[in-house]
Amino acid sequence: MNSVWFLVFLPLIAFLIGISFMGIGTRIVARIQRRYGPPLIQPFIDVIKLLSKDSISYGWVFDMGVWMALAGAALVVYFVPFADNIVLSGKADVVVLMYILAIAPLGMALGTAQAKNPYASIGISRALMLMLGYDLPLVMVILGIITYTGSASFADILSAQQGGIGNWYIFRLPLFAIVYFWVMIAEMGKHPFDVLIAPSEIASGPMVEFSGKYLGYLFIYMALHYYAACALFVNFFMGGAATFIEFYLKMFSVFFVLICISAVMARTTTQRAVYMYWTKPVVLAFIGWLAYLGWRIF
Amino acid sequence: MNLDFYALSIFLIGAGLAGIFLNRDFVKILVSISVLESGVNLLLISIGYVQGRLAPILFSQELKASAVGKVVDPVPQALVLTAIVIGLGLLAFGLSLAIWMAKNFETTDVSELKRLRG
Amino acid sequence: MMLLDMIKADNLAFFFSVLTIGFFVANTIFLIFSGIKKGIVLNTILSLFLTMVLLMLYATHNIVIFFALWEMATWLTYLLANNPKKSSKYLWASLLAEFFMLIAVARTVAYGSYDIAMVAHVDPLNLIMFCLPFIVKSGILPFNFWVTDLYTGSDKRFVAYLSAIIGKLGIFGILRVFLLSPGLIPEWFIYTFIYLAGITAVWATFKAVGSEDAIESLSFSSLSQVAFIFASVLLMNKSALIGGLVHYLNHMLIKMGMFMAVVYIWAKTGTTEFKRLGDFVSKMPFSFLFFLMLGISLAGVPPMGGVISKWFMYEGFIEESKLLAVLLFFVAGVGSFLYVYRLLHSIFLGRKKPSIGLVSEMNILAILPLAASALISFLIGVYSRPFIRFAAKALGMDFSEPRTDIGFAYIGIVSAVFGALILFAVVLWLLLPKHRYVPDTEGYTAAAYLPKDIQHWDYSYNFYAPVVRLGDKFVRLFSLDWLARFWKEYIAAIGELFRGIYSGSLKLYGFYLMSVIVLVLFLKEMLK
Amino acid sequence: MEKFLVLVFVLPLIAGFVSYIAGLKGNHLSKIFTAIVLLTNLVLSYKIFKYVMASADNRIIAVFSGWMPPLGINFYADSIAVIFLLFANLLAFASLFSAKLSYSNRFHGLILLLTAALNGLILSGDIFNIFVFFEILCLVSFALVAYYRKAESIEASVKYFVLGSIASAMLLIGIALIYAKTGTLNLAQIADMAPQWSGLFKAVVFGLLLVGFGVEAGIFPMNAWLFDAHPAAPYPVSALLSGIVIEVALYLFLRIKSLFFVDPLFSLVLLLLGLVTFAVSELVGFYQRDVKRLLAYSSAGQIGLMLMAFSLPTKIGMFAGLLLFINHLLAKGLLFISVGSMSDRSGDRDIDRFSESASFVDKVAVLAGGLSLLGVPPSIGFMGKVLLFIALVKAGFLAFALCLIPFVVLEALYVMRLVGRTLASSGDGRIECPGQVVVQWVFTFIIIVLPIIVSRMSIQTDKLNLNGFNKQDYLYGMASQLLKGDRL
Repeated sequence: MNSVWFLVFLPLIAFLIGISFMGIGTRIVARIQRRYGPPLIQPFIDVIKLLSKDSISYGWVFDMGVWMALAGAALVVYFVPFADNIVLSGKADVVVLMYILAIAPLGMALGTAQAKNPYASIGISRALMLMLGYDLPLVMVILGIITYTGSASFADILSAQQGGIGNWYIFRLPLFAIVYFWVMIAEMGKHPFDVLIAPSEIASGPMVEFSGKYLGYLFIYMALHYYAACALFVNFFMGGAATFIEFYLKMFSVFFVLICISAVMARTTTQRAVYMYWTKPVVLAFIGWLAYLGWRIF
Repeated sequence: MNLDFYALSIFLIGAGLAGIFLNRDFVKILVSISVLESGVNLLLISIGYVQGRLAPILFSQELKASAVGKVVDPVPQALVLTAIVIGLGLLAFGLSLAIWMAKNFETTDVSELKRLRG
Repeated sequence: MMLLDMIKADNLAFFFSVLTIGFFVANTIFLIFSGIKKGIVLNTILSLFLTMVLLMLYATHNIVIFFALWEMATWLTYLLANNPKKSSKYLWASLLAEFFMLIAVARTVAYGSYDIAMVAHVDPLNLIMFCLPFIVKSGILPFNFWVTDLYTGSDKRFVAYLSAIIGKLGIFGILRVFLLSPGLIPEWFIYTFIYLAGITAVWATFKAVGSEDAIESLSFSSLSQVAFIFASVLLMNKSALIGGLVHYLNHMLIKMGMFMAVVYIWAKTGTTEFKRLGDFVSKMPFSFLFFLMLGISLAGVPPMGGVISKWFMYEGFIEESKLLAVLLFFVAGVGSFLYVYRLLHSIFLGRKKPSIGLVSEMNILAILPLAASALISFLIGVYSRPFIRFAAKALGMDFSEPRTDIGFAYIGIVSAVFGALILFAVVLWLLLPKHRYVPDTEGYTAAAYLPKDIQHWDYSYNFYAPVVRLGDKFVRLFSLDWLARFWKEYIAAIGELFRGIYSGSLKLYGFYLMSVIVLVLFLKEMLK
Repeated sequence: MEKFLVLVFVLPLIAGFVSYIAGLKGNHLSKIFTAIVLLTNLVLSYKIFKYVMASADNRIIAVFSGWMPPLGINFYADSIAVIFLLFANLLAFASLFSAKLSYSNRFHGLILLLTAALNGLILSGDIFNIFVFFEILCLVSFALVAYYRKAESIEASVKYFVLGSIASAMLLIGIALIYAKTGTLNLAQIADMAPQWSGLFKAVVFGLLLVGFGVEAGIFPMNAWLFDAHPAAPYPVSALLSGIVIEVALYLFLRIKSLFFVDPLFSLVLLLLGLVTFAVSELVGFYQRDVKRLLAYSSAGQIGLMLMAFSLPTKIGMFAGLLLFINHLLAKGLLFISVGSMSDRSGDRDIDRFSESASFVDKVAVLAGGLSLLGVPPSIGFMGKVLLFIALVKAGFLAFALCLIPFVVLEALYVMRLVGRTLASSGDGRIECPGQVVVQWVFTFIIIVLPIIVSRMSIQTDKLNLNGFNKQDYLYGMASQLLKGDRL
């Protein structure tokens, strides 16, 4: 599993997993709404179609933004443990990962800025505000986990959860798991918090000016982002996975629960979303801090 | 004997001070200032006064031989001379102030001077 | 000459002196060649004088000279800002603090020594009085009321110097005193000011996010970074200290570069308001590139240097397990994304506004300092070992000591992998079907007819309205305007009371005379 | 050299009347004559300063008409008196030189008499002699304040006159009591007999002398006239009044106090009075719209500081007081001359409009004056401030030092408001009187150069070994070691 060739194709595998989640996800949502939904491989077809079409660009910053988006998303994949392969992610540090996660959105934001379309700018400002909102509970959870396991590297977090279901953090630190799951919905931009794309209000937000291969790049970015979010949850709370299939099933279970929740929710405004993220999950995480870490946090 | 002089000078000083604070008219204040000064001068003189001695006039007949033991203490007398002259100077200036005050304010009532405050 | 060997004698002084000299040279080069004509000579002379004062300040160990130089620096800052109305709050706040420092100096002299190390030996309260000006100068919470006025009101040529060096004098002060008196610092002092610095950082970030002016936004961002460095220096933990110093260097480079670009734009267009600027990238591509690199470094995104220093500081806080404090700084860090993007979007990338005249790229010599700061910051991100050794030497620690050197080498790998991936993305982009560049009027209009005055069709005013609305109560509470108003009325009332003493009536004055004599007679009783 | 001491007093006294008469025809003659006299006076005092500093025991005693001290009157000049003498004559010459040509011969005559009185007061060693010169000083200041004969100056002069005459009466009573007790008028002899006085007698005499000198020195309850008189007087006079007249009165009182009343309780009372003076005048000064009145309040404030510094029994307190005095004289003289002439030119003394016609030299002068007045580091004011705080803390009065802080900041604010308005003004800057420009440039030069001289001479801060002092050389010889290079 951890040969050099595997390392080169890791982003491709992650992309395929991500695309498969998107395909299955759309079908699940359709099924919930009592319709059949598009074929499973529809997103894959979309990406291939987009990459092969002509496109228009607004300047070198527009291009650079898209490159950064793709490279940033791929970079995250390298540093999240894939099944039992933690070649690069072994020494990975969770605090640094927090900042690597920020490269891709920043790239996309730069690209949309040069697109000069007000819808795009509104979309990006909403995305950044939402990020400010959900980062508070996310950081509390990650700090909690780091202090609980005593070290910030993935290797220790994974080894602390080995030995049976009982050892998984989802059971030892349930509060953190709930808060992290709550944050994941916004992180992936799924329904209750998809304010940044918001098709009805701002014409698919940042994506509005992208076409052809630029939109293709962003689709790849979305797919990699889906993969990364689910993989992080699995590594943090479900003790990672020995084999590829076990890893895929665990990730899909997380994705499935998330899709079901987001399919039935209506979109909130940005201000209410940020307000909600600053109050309810923060209180939960703080109780988690007190419960699991005691007085050390002050 | 000196005690009643002291008492008189303290009385005069008191009268002078009271005059300054109670009067509203500037000229009356000037008068009470000179009363105050005379009180102080009297105090100064009475310090040097010795019962039954002569005034310290150097070339008078009685003191031709020697004035030791026969004359009152001359130093305060000298001081009083200068003090009176100074009092005169002050009074002259005060009166010119009163004139100018009358010219500018049409009144010499001190309580009218309220413009400069704070 | 004498000054040079004085600076070399002390590692800490060497670190700060090199940085200050470097900054001054770069800033002066920019100011001279950036075409800002009026008032340059006086500004340069005064800032040269200020730099000399700072160099001596870094080198001295004598408290009386330290106090003299510190007050001279305050007064020079007041003069350089040359906006008496706006910098009066700064003046009286730092003077108030400096007089407490003077009392601490006097007590140490009475104690019998002139050395800074002895300040803490007199008693802990003496140390706190000595450190009060450092807290005021850094703008930590109880003293952050002067920051808004001074930064926005000060002379545009001086604002870079102000935020890069003068705003951070407090950090040097704390380092100088704390490193010389280990173990004598009261615990409660460190705790209170770490949390106050945290709240200041979040408050400053909200102010920066909500501001409509580039200079104001940059100033508040530097206040939040300074608060972060201040807390990490206060923590006295090894990696936090190293992180603090490297971030001092990083922040100086970032603010120097960004302020240069913004001041250049102000010199050309006369305004720094977001809603009246836009689309400078077409005319100033290179300065945008460097500005972008510095912005990324400020936000702490990996390829650039910002992440190294922030990571060390976080590491320090996590080691000391002060989670609540580091949470505040994390929020401030994420907030930096918002105002960095706002700066990039509203100044360089938005739509061109009619009010902007003919603006050309900075001439080669003016852009040199900007390029230098961007490249150095990039170097810190990619290969940071020499910078960390430089900071460690300044603190008198050998480099290998910090437990976490595994972590930071790993960040170098991150940059390398990221470079490779960017290369792959570019190659793929070239191979894919061709794309053509279109002017901005061809944009997608959701089928609506394009308005004639296209340039007004841009979203760059009240950019983060929801978050600003949410944080409004918090920001207004901690900007202490209510305290300033109360204090002004209180002083006015006292003043009115005392003015009554000289009410102009002669009788009253006479009464005062007599009261003195009575007082003295009363004294006789006490004399017996 | 003794002859110079007498000459310094007698020359301006006679010249005063001569210049008045000379000026009856046209006042140019009297102005030139007065300038010459004051210049010679300045040169003489510089010679005396040089001589005293160089002499072994740092003092000269000039005896009048052959009578030895117990009986005759003597002029006594130790190193501190000589410093006061030098700077008094410097300020007198500077303010006259910067006076407008339109001032009449009355003005020149009075200025000369004022200088004579000042020199006499600084040098005299006989207590009644002090009273006589003090009276001359008061009378001449009343006349100078009332120079313009307008409503404002007359009102100020009346109040000053009444308070002044009460004070001089109190002073005379005090002197009478002292003479009754000791039988001599010579300061040194009285000092030797002072310790045997009873508590009551000491308190009464202290009270009388405090009121006597306090009114003229501007100590808190008695300085009400100061805030009306200084703005009402023409600017050279207000420069003189603020710069040297109140300081000489303070110096006299502290000289007598340090000789007769050595109990620590008296210095505590003075310390308190000084703090109250400083506090009240800064607080009220903060709200002044009238520029010259604002400067008057700042003068009263500095007097409070000097009173605190001089009343501390230690050597360093004495030196802090001296530095504060020199700094205040130069800075306040410069400020009053510049601000006074600007407000005369623009015709309005309100803080927003007074500096419409500020020329470049005015701006430089006000900036230099303001900064050195507030004690910005390189200036002497700064050294004075630091030494004052060190002296207060060393003498154990930490509470007083803490109380000082808010008021010093208040003063910094309102003085900088004044300086800021001047710098901000875009006046046309036509220069009315060339002499004034010369004076402003010379004073600014002195303000910049003097700190270097003083710091090199006596206060290497890291070698500041402050030890106690003994009464013998408290006032007589002390300042000389201090300024002749002994490290204090």
